[in-house]
Amino acid sequence: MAAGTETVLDVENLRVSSGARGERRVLVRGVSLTVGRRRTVALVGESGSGKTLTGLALMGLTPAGTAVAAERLLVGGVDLTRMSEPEFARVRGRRIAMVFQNPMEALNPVLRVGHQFSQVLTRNLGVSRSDARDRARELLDSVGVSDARRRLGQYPFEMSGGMLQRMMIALALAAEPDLLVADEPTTALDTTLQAQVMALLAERREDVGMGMVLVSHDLGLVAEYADEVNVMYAGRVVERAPTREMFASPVHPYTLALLRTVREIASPGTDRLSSIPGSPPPLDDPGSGCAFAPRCSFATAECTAVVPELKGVAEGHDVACVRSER
Amino acid sequence: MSAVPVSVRDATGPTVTVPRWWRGLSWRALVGAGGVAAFLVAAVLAGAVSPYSPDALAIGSRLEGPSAAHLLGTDQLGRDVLTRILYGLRPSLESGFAAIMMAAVVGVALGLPSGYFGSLVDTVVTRVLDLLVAWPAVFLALAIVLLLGTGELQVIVAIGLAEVPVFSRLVRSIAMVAARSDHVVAARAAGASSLRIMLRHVLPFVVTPLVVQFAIAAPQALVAEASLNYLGLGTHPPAPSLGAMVSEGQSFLAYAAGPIVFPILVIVALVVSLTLLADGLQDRLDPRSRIGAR
Amino acid sequence: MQARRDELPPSVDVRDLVVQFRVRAPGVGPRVVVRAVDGVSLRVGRGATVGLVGESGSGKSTFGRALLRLAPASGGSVRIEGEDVLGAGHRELRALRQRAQMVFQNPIGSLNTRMRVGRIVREPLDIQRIGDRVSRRARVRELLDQVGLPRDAEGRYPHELSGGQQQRIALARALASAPSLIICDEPVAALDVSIQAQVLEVLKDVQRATGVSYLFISHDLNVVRHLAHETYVMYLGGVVEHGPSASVFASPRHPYTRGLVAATPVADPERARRSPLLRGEIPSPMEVPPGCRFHTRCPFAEERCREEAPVLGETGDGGRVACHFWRELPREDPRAAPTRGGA
Amino acid sequence: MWRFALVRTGQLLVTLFLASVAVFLVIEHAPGDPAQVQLGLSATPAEIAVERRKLGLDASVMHRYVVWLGQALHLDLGRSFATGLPVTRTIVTAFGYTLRLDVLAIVLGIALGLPLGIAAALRRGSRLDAGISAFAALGLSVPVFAMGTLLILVFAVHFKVMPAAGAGVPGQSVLSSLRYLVLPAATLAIPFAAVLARYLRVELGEAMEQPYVLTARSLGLRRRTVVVNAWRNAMIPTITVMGIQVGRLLAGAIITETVFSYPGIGYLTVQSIQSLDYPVVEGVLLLGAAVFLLVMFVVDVVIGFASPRMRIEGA
Repeated sequence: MAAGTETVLDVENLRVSSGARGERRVLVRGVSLTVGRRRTVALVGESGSGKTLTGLALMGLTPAGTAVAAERLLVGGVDLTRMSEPEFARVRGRRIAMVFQNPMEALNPVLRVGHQFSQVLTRNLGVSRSDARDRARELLDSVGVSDARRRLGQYPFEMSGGMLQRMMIALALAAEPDLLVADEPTTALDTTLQAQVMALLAERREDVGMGMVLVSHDLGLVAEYADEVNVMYAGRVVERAPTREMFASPVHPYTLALLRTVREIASPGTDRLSSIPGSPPPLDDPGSGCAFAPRCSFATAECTAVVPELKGVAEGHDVACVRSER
Repeated sequence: MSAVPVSVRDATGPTVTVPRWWRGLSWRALVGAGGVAAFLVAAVLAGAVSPYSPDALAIGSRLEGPSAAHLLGTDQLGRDVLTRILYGLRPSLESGFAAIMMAAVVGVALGLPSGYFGSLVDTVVTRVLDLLVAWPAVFLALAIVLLLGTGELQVIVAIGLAEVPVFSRLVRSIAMVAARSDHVVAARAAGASSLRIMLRHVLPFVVTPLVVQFAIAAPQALVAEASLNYLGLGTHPPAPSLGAMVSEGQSFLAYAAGPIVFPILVIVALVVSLTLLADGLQDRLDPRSRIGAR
Repeated sequence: MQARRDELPPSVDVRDLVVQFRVRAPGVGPRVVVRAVDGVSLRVGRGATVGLVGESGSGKSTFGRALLRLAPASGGSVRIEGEDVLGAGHRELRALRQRAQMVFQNPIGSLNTRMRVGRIVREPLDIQRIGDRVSRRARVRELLDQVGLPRDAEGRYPHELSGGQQQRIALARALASAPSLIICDEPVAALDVSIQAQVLEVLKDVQRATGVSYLFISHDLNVVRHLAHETYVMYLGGVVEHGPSASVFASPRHPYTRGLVAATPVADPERARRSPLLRGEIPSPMEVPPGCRFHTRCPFAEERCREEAPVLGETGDGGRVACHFWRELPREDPRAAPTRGGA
Repeated sequence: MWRFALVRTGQLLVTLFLASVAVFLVIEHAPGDPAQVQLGLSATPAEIAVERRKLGLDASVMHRYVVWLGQALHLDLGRSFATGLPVTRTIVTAFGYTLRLDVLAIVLGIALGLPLGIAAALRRGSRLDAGISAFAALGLSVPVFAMGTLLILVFAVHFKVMPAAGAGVPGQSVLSSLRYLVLPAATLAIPFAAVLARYLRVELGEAMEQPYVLTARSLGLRRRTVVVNAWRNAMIPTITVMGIQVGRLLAGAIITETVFSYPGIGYLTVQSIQSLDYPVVEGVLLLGAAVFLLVMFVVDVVIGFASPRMRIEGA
């Protein structure tokens, strides 16, 4: 974290588990993050790495039957760990907000968009309904939606995915939150729209002055838009570094292999792709020791014996691998 | 040939052991299954269990309360209520099962091509079914009785016909989705005929929902059977049936409740058992459980 | 080998293919004719991999399906190994379908989950009555080997296997009738990167071993560039650019291709941040703009573009482009093009 | 949307027409000669032949259908064999009774089913949910005739607080006529409420698991707002089911009215069939189909207007 920036998210040892007390299964195993104002921290990983669950846990929105625990969870300096659900609800949309993967499903299909804006604005900004209408138009303008009056009278199914994601961003940022969790915000969109939406998010981040947690499977996206990258595997962060450092000198074998694969696919000259054998373990059963060991070409007996801790290898660069400890 | 590295985990893959069929069935489903089984056994063994004939009159002992000789008492004609209930279970179970079987068979025969081919076939089938749905089931039954007279077979046809649209629509909706899914496109691309695709690539996906629907329809059919018998449209007296017992006993309600209350309890117990079983099956087989409402 | 291949008719030769649907839209309104594919010509030589890229709504998937008459073609011609597909009768079509097969995006959705893997792979052999029981069994083993699936996969159900393995099953099934062409419709889009690489390698291995050709339909430029020898770019039912993959992606001519390339992320924070070159979104296929179909989103559009549809013309270096002004457009790296996005 | 309503109206008319053909054919092929029924068993064949001509039974089937339909459209369905009264008047009187009964049943059913369903959906998996589900399952498991008989047994025979049968005498006070309605209406309302509660529990429960609920929560909306929003989605399918239930009340009425000897349409139907009173049978079957189809039609149109997607894009 660069010195001098104000911290908007400070989470320490976040754990998510599911199931009844007797057979509790741990899904997210101790994630710690710090996000500064006007900074973007990425959580990258493949499907089933626990990255989305981590994002939801920050919002207090994990599915029914799951439990979230953390040593510390501060958003904009406010402690969220001891909040009741109604108290947490007042924080959501005001201090912390979220943008989801599929804009086509994110808004209520039977309510006009304008009505949904009105509900959110009257609640989070404390404005009257008529003021909410004016605010909604300003907000749509800020996310590049023209013809706001007509749009607000429409239903979600009358709009394209790109338009809906802009609407969603406007709603999430209406109360200028301290932190935005963006969960695969462009995955459901076409490539040309991805660039538009990411540019919008970056621009709004500056204007609103918020911090951002970018949850994504796309290393390319992360390389361009994140300041810091956390690579997740089987419910743990296995490597954390400033973006440039991560892409220039990755240390964890998983990060190494992933980056190599992505780059080889992107460069036409490669004759044979060096793929990672096998597939990731189920989130609730990562095996003993390092979860990546069965797929790791450097794995030794030690790897299956102990779970490696995140340890610093350089300024702001932490790795959870026994090899890096020497 | 295989130059692709296959790791240990990849070779084994995430193994999923296919569970024994009852694992995951809730206790409610098991209670339901037990109840249904008990009633089946009782109906089959009616003759062996009971010392009386269902039609044996005993004018001297009419409308008696429960006693050691008559565990559930006697009715207005002095017949043993328990015996009549046991024998009365037979037409209920038979007709109910036969009616749903008929509905399922006709439903598949209509729904499968309707959903798979769509267009004209679908339009014709849908129109025909609309006509069936135009009347509530009892009206349909009344029309059939009007045409064919009263009797068990008529009851079966009436209930079966009323249930056909439910089954057909269910099969149609699944067939429609399946017909557009990639695995059917792949089969077509491989040159498979429509018949082959319907039987091998669509029908297997219908089976589970069909079983669930069968279970949902069973208690409904039973209720319908009892109701038609109550209206006097089913079995001919003096043959025992649960519905008829209630209607016959109603005039004597002021004097003895037994001949009515016991058959009702049996019907309710049977229907509840079937419902529990259906709910259990639905939860087990169909994660997105829905109520089969028509 | 190479010389003989050239003499044979191409795996697939498509001329001016038109696919249109009559859609009742919206709702019970009047029927509208939607031209999902509007006069597309494309050729896949023997043993070649041809990429077909475009966004959703470009008609690329419909095009792929129409080649096997899985979508209704209403004009043009399709020849698989020189034989006419669109005019073929039932029997001939069945035989032709042996020579071209498909692999789909969603692996589990394209497999009949009620069948064991062995039967899934064997089914094309059963349908086409290729070989006897014993030889079919042997062939299934061989196919599973070829796509790198373990032997014991034969007796498993698809859902017991991982996504990458499921896609291998689909590939093995497609290979069963020894086709000359496999149409791959977004075959790796649903897979994680580490699994993508596995499947791409299998595709390449299979091609080396069998000489099968691929029509590789994808929205992922990186994957297409990696795999395809030449690439077609589709927009709203028409081809806007075509050429050797290397030149199409390194120096795109059409503004749309430039936009696509500019929008494709690169895992390198040192490269300049991409800017959204293209405005807005792809219009509905029910409302294809007149003139150049791309003019509504083109940053360089002029009056002529709104009125006159450009034809796909030779660029002189092996490529073709459908743009009136491709020669006059600024030549710098599209990544640096400074255009502000907006809706 | 208007186009949809128009198309749907056309469908309604076609189905009604087909239904009338079906009714006519059923009566046509029913055993028993109306002329014979009219004159009694002692009639000679010659007398029957004369009567047949008088009743118009000697004309072709097509001809008779057209005549019959023409009369039916003029609300002339002939006279009851049993009472000699015009069928239309008999049916209208009976329908009045049934309407009163059904309306009360619907009101009771909604008043009971709606809150139970919502409570169960919002407390899924709780004891309350289990209790409500058990009540609903039981309400659906007890056949209507059994429910009616049990209610009579308890409230009329045992406690003697309600009348066991009939609709009272003409000209009685509203309150006393209401007393006759309570038990049959309750008989119909309980399964109605059970279906409604069960359906709502599933639909609202499912709506609460939709992504838009997660979005609404992420935006900090109050739980009440979130539930109301989800409820608007759940209501659309629920209206359909309620419509079907309303249509089915007519069928339920046949049994309920028989149990309570209540002089409505259902009682009339059973009576007329048992006495082979064909003109009345024709009338009630036609009315049954018309009412049922009309209810379904109204439901479709209501859904059309309630669902924005249908309203804007059509079907």
